[in-house]
Order: sequence, then C-alpha cells, then structure tokens
Amino acid sequence: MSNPRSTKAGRPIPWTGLVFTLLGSLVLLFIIAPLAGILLASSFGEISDAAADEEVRSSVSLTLSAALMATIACTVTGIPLAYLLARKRFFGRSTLFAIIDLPIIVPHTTAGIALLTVVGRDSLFGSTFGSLVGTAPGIAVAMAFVSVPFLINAAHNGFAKVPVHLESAARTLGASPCRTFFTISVPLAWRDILTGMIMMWARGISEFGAVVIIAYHPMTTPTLVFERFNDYGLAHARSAAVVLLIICVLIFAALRFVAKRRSREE
Amino acid sequence: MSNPRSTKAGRPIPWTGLVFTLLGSLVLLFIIAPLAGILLASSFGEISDAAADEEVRSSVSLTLSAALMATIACTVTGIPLAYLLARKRFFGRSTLFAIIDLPIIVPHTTAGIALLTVVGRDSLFGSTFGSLVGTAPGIAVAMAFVSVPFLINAAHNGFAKVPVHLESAARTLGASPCRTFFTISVPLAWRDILTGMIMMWARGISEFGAVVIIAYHPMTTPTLVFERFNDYGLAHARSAAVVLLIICVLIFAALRFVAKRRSREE
Amino acid sequence: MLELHSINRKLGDFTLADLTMSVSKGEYFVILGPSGVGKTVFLEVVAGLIRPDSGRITWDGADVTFVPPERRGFALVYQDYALFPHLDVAGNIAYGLRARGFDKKTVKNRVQSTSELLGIRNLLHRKPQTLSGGEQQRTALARAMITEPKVLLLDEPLAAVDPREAERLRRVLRDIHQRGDTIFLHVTHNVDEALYLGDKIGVMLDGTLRLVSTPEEIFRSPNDREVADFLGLRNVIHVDEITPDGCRAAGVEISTSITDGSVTHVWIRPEDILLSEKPFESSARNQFRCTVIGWESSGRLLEVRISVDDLTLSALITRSSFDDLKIESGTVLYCTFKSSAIYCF
Amino acid sequence: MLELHSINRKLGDFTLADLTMSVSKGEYFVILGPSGVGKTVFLEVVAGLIRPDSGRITWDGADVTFVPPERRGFALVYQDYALFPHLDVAGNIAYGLRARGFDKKTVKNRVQSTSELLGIRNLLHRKPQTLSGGEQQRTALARAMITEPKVLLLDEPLAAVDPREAERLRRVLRDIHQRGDTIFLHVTHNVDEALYLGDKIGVMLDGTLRLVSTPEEIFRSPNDREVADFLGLRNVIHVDEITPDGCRAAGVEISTSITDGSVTHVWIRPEDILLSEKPFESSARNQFRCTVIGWESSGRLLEVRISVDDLTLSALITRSSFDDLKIESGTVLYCTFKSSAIYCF
Repeated sequence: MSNPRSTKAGRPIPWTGLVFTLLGSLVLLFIIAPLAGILLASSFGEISDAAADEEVRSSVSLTLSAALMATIACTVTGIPLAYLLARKRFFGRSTLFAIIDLPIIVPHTTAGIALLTVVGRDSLFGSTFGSLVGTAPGIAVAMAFVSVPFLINAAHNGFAKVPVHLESAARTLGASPCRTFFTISVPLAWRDILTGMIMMWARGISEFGAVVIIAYHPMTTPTLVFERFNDYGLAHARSAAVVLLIICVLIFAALRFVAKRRSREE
Repeated sequence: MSNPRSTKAGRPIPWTGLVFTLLGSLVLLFIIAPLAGILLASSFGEISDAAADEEVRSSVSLTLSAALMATIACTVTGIPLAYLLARKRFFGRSTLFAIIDLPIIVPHTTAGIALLTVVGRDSLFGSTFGSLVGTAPGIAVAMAFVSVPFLINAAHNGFAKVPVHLESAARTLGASPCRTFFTISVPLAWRDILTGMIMMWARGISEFGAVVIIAYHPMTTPTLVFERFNDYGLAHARSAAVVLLIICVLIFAALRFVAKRRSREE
Repeated sequence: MLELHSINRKLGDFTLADLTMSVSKGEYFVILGPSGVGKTVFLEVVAGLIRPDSGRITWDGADVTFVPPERRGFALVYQDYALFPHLDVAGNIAYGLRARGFDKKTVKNRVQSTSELLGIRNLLHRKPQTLSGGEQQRTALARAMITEPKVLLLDEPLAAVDPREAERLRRVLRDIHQRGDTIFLHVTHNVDEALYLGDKIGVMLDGTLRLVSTPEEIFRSPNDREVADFLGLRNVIHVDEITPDGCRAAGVEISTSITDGSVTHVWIRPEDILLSEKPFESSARNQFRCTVIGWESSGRLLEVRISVDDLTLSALITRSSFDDLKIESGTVLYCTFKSSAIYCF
Repeated sequence: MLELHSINRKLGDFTLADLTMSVSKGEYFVILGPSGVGKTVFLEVVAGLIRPDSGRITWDGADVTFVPPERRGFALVYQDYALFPHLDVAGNIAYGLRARGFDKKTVKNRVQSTSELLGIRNLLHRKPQTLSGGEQQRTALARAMITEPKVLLLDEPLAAVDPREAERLRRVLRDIHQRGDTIFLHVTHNVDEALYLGDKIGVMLDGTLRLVSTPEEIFRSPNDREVADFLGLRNVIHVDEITPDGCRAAGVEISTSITDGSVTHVWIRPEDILLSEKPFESSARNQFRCTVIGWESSGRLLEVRISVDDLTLSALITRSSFDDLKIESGTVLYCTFKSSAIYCF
C-alpha cells in the first residue's frame, strides 16, 4: 500500500503488506525448515527403535521429571515474587527485573560452572548437605536456574494485566489480601501463569550446557544426543534427538491447548 | 495481612506481604548466589590472565560478532512478522505464535542436529552453497535459531501496545501504511524492540548445545569453557567463564540503561 | 458532496444496515445515537479504514469506496484524540503536512497559523500527555484541519472533556466550521450538542439512520416512538380518537389543529405547559384542572408531574414559580398549553 | 457518623489538602467537582486502600485510619464497576458474603433477595462482560449492598451509562439509599445528579472542599467566584457599589434586599429573567429596556443574550416565547426580574 497503484477493480495493491508478509515468511521458514528436516530425515523404524532403547527411555524420564521438579519448586517461590513486582513500586524494582533476566543471558556453560561453586563438592552447601554433582537433584537445580525467568516473567505479565481496581473492590467487600490473591488475582492471571509453567518446563528439558557441567551422568537426553553425535555421528544421534523433539512438541502443544481452553471458558 | 492482628499503634501486621517477600527472596537468592559465588571464587589475577589469553580473546570476539550478525539478520525479517501478528487477525495466527516459541523448547543439542540437516554437508543448502559446519556463519545460524523468539515476542508486545487508533489517525492524515509504520508504530514500540534485540543478542552469546553440534571449532567462549572444564577441571574453566559472564552482564546493563533512557524521553 | 449508498457492514455484534445518506459541501451533519461501538465503526467506514461489506461511497459522484484513507482526504478525530505521544504538539500538527511532503518552511508557517486559530500556539513544544483534555482536543482538531480535509469526521469530540470546556469547544467547532467548506460529520449521544452544532441531524438507532432533520424540526416530527424515547421527549400521549376539534387521549379532549387522520401520538414540551393557581383568562388555549402528583429537580428547573383525569403530564417550571405556586403533593392547579405547542406523529 | 479530620494526601500531581468533613448516618452526601483523578483518590483514602499522609478517619468516634479495608465495612463501587470477569453475576454478588464465611444457604437467599431488589434476578447466570453498562452498574451495586456496608462509596456511578439508563439508575440509587441507614458518599462532576440525589453537596476543587451545602441552598450561596464558575452560574455580576435600595453594577441600578455590606457579587438565574415586547405593568420588579445581542440553543430552551447599558445578561426562554417575541439580533425588549430572584455572595 506504500505506493498504491490501482488495479482494474479500483482496489490498490497493498505493497507494504506484501513485503512484510514475504519477510515474515522467511523467518518462519528458518524456524520450521530444520525441524521439518530432522523429522523427514528420520524413518519411522529409526524413531521407534530409539523409543524402545532403554538408554533413551531412562534419559527421557530423567529429563522430564527433573524439569518438572524444577518447575514446581520455582512456582511456589516465583509466583509471589511475580505478584509483588506487578503490584508494588519500590526502589530497585527495575534492578530486580534485570536480575530475573540474568539467567537468560548468562552463557550456559558459565551457569554450570557458577552453580558448581554453590552446590559442588567444595561449596558451603555441598560440604553440609552433600554435593549435588552427578545427581538428579543437581540436574534439576541446573534446569531451574536457566529456566526460572520464563515463569516469573509470564506470571508478572499475567498479574500486571489484572486491574488493581478488581483487587481493591474485593478488599472493600471484606476479602483479606490472601483471599483476594487466591480468588481474584491468581484466577485472572491463570492463563499466563500456566503458560509460564509450560515454558519453564520445556526450557528445562531443552537445557544442555549447564546440565552437562553439573552432571554428565545420570544422562539427560540432550547429553545423550551429544554423546552419540560425538561417538557415532549424525545418524545415531538423530533418532534420539527426534524422540525428545516429538515429546517436547507434544507436551507443548497439549498444554498450550489447555491454557487456551481455560482462558476461553473464563 | 491475611490474619491481621493489631500492633500497639493500631497498624495491622501485613502477614501476606511478609510471606510473599520471604518466598520471593528465596528465588532471587537462587539466581544471585551462583553468580556471586563464581565472581567471589575468582581472584582478580585469574580474571586478568584469562582476559589476556589469546584463545579467550578470539573466542569472545567470535561469540559477540556471531550473535550480533544473527540479531541484525533476524531484526530485518522478524520485525515485520511481529507487526503482522500484532495487527492482523487470520486463521492459524495462534499456531504461528506456537511455532515462534518452538526454538525455546527444542532441546539445544536437538536443535543443533536439526540445523545440520539443513545446512550440513549433505543438505540441499550445503551441497549448493557449501556446508556451514565448522564456520562462523554456521555458529550465527545456530545462535539465530535458538534466540529469534525473544526478538519476535518482544517486538510483538511492543506493537500490540501501540493503539491502532494512532495508526488509523495517521492514515487519515495522509500517511501511507509504510510511512505510518516507520513514523508511528516503530517509534512507539521502539523500547520493546530494542529490549528484544538485546535479549536476542545475549541469548545468542549464551548458547552452547546447538553451537557445539554445528561447530566445535572455531571455538566460541561457552565451548572453550566446556573444553577447559573437561580437560583441566573447574579452576581453569572458571576464569574464562567469568570473563564472558562479566562481558555479558556489562553489555546487558548498558543496553538496558539505554532502552530505559529512550523510553523516558518519549 | 459526500454520498453513502446502501452501506452494509457487520463487525462483531454491531451492524450498519443499508445506510444511505448525502451531505452537501460546507454542511455540519451530526449523527445522534446512543453510546456504543457503532458510531466509531460508521466513521471508520467513511474514512476508508474499514471496508464496507457492500455499498458505495462517492465524493462528487466519483466512487471512493476503495480509495485508501491516506488518499481520500477525510480526516478522523477520535474520541480519545489519538495524539502521537512521541511527538510534541507542533510535531503532531505538522504530521499530515510532512506526510504530504511539504517543505519545512511551509510546514512551519501553517503550523503557526493553525495553532493560532485554535488557541494553542503557546503549547507547541509540550508533549500531548501533559495537556488537559480540552487542549488535547484542540491539538487533534488542529492536526486534522491543517490538512484541509474534504470531510472532518468527529467521534464524540466533546464527551471526554469538562462540561465547561465542552461548551468552549462547541464554539471552536462552530467557528472553524464556518471558515471553510469542509463537511463536518460529527457523531454524539448528546442531544444538546447536536442541536447547537448541527445544520442537519441524523438519528441513528441500531445501525440504521431513522430520521434526518434540522434542529428546528427534529422535535416536531420525531417519526416514531423509539426516536421520541431516545430524544427524551416527555408528554408523549397515545391518541385514542381524532375528533373534529382535535383529539381525545385518556379521556381528555385536546384541541389541536390536527387534520391528518393517521396521527397516533401527540406530544407537548414540558416547558410549554404553564401552571397557575387560578384559571387563565385566555380562551384560545387548552386549559385543565390538574392535581400535582410529585416533582423532581431537573437541572436548574423543576419538573412537576400533574394528572388531568387519567392523563399524566410533566411541566417544567422555575424554582421561583414553584415557590409562588406553593406546590405540594395534591395541590390543585390549572394547566394550559397552546394548540400550536402540540406536535404529532 | 463518618468523620475525616485534616486528611492530607499527595499522589502524583494530585493533593488532598487538609480535608475535614463529617457525614451523619443515613445521609446521602455528594462530592461535586471537575473530572480528574482526585475524586477516586479521595474515595480510596476513605475506603482504606490508600493511607493518608496525615490526618485521621473516625467512625462513631473510633479511629479507623489504620483499619484495613476488609475490616472497615466501607464498600467502594468504581466508575468502571470492577466486576470480577471470571465469576458470573451471582458469584460477583455473593463474593462479599463468602469472604465473610456465611454458609451456602444464607448466601443463596441473600443473593436472591438483593438481585430482586436491583432488578437483575434474571441475569444471575450471565458473565459480566455480556451485560449492558446499566446492568453492570446494578450488579456492582448489588455486590456492594449485600455486605450491608456502613458507608457506600460511589465513584461517578452514572458517568459511563446512557443518559436514559442514568436516569433510571438515579432512582434506583435513591430507593436503595432510603431503605437503610447506610451513608452514601457519591462523587460526580454532574451538577444535576448532585441536585437530584444529595442530601448534602460538597464542592471539591483542587483537592479541597470549598463548600458544603444542601441542594436548595447551593445556588443561593456559592461562596466564591470559582465555585460559581464551576456550577455554571450565568449572570454573575460584580457589584460596584451598595446603595440604599440595592446595588449598582456596570452603571445599572438594581433593587435588591441586600443589607450586607461585604457583598461583592450578585447573580440571577437566566430562567428568572423574563422578556416581553412591552413593559410589564408590575411595579415591584427590576425592569429594564434591553437589546438582544445573540442567542444559542441550550438543550430544549434557548439562551438569549441581552445588554442593559454595559451589563450583559443571559435569559433562558422557551422556543415558543422566542417565536412570539420575534427575536432577532438588535431587537429591543423589556427584561424584568424580582428582587427575590437576586442572590449574592
């Protein structure tokens, strides 16, 4: 439309829209092509063999459960923080937002090294409760560190969208702050909270750099994919990679569907 | 305040607030402690030695420039997509949002394997233009894949906040869609776009899993940290890790400051 | 001349149904209707921001239905002003000229003169968010008028400002309208505003134009009961029978000059009903003995409800009259109104 | 009795300055002031949602300044209704009772009776976003009233609904107010609304209470020029000199019953100025020869501006009178007003 020339019917050609659509399609293609490529390159037999492989199965169940533990633990502590950030204005608030985003920008292997300094053999925590290096809880900690910003940011957005008026009205009707939080704020922010939990879980599952520093064994699927790629090459790694990819996409699709349904019911 | 008991002065104790603050502090501590730990564990001498190390220096400059290339390329294609998603309502729009989030949840090593299928030796692209395996452009592609959702989502949020009325008014005043986009939509969404670009750059720098599959050499800093940790142990890896961490945090802080200043001027 | 031919547009719950109208150059046309989304949709259709599902829009006979808004020359002023927050007042006003590629000097001169005209020259370097509602509205008007639009579309322009500022802005609108031959197409839910500003008034209910009239005529011929209700007419009386001398309603004989047998309702303005303690001497008027049922404050006047047999009427009187007449519930008074004060439809 | 003692609160640009007032049980108190953020802040301070910087709030003498809102029993109805979108109408209304731990049966019965009272019983299973503005407002009122608040705080309750629905809701507010001894504290910028509903009216300008009066008295003693301006009083005349028979203003002798030497302004309601073609015979009135300067539609009446020597006055007349008097610019008429229609301050 930036330089409209009329067609016979008198309707101008929307040039700007066409250029935008073209550029946007490029970036979409860039995301879809590799994922479609890896799926098309793998035969059904390869995938089902990998799914039956005991090593793959145990790594998948470790990956999913460690990420789930991390998500649950961070929900209990992260949601109240998100609520405070959405409601209170205090000195240093914007610094807190920056701190919460830090794990996203900290290089993953650096994050692993940093976590070693607090939960490793020689740390205060490690020498008191025992080191988490090479354990499932250690993996969960690494996953939690890199993925917790997704939960807090999503929950914060959700709470920020709830009009303060609604909470104030509930207070004047006789509801305590705690009751107001659970009957007004959380239900209205629920969709964003749930989306944040899904994103955090998925982001935990995807982590490799921080996890591999804390625990090469027990082996999560991303680590297994890396090991097979190094030891046996692309073809062997691909089938395990596809299995995890399919699981991730299915969980993600199912939970997004639930989050969408809930929000429509409200 | 959930169960208010009056103090002498007649002011109730805000129990809910206290509990929330306590829980919120836990998650903040969890983020800060490892980063503080790694900084405190490294002496100034160690850090300056690492900063002078030629291997570290070249890896840092490779990491920063590859991530920057990825960000610039995705800005040109991703911003129009974000704008279309914010303005148009069409069938499959929510599916597009899901596709854009896919790179966040795809396990990093899986992403690397997937990218190999499109830019590797045997792929259509690789056999036409030459394989990107083991090259700086290959690293940029890996970084772009895992980090582009941050840019698109932030830009989409920015555009969504610009009232459509403003663009409509500009149109009736005689501005073409293209002019309206560059004089109204982009300036008003600028803060979010810039934040998205910073996040994308930082996220690209942090990537390890996808990058290491595409290119172990030339070595990015996260890969260097991993190699030193494997070959020489924690102490050697730490100094290189801290150098990159400091660079990341400084860039992040400086650009956030700029983004904030700009938004205040507007 | 702006013409709309059988425009249809469905948008969510709202439907513009078979809208046909025409506005001559220089006319101030007010669309009056209840609050709701519909009137903004209507303006956006005219501006070219929303395509009609069917129907045509023409300007001086030329079809402009598919001409994009930026080449149509119909400027739209939204209810929330839609000022650009990243530009100062001068930047906002200059926007339309810059988009048309005028040189810097021309832009500067015309911004000066237009801001002068609207009394905001001292605000040129302020950001919109620091302005009062009235100042924002003046800026929005200046920004639209500087482009010399063929049609100025105004969406409830006085709804979001103080009553006193609204009164000032009404005069501003009338003044700038009289300076050129731009068509003003103004939508509002405010009857007073429509009466004050409109050369013509169209009443829009449920997405259709039910009545187009002048301010002088609109209360005489409200067309149907729904329009009458919306206009807030009191004393609308259902006619039982047309008699040689007038009509009968609720058992009361009213003398009117009605000759049309199809009349179903008559109505009398509350301010045209006079109350007195003793019968008036004049014989030409409808005069009845009545009883006060109650009263209410209606702005600075009082609305007194009276009953004449089975008929209940409202009369509007001043507070001093109220005191003079010593009105209480049950007070017996005489009410009168001229035959010429009776309207019918 | 609700009392505010020297309340101060600064919030952004807005300041509540040294606000002191008291409201008796069962009173309908309307705070009248221009649109802006201040009035909502005021209500939130009273509700306990915002702490005053200094000052005390007492209920029947007991200090409640630091009692949290949920234990204060002052229900607040926001201008945007603040209905809970995830609950249906019944759930919204029941919210306050559930928070107080009432059993299911009691809650159900009281929801039924309260929704009956407000005429929304047929809406109980609808979601708030499907309701019209008036229905939302009724739901918000029901939700607040069911908790039997000591004070009901109303923030511009009629501003966001259609004029006709606003009229119906005014009656609803008056009716539910008369059913108990809940204090209604209602803020608005609408003078008519204040006159109709208020037992007392407080005029708030710039965060201070400038005048507390009754609807009957408020126009007689507007206290200062700013309040008079806000109330939209016309014909406010600066007095040059007090004479034995009245006063002199702009060279015109006006006969009044003023005895107070400190009077600086007098004013006359435009509807109390009568116009006629010939002099009135009555001798007791102020009567002047005047010239018509112009006129404007003012709702259903016309406001005619006339000049008496250097004095410009506005008179409000009906459209029929306007026709009868054959008014044009420059027409010479006689105007008259009673001494008792002159107010001073």
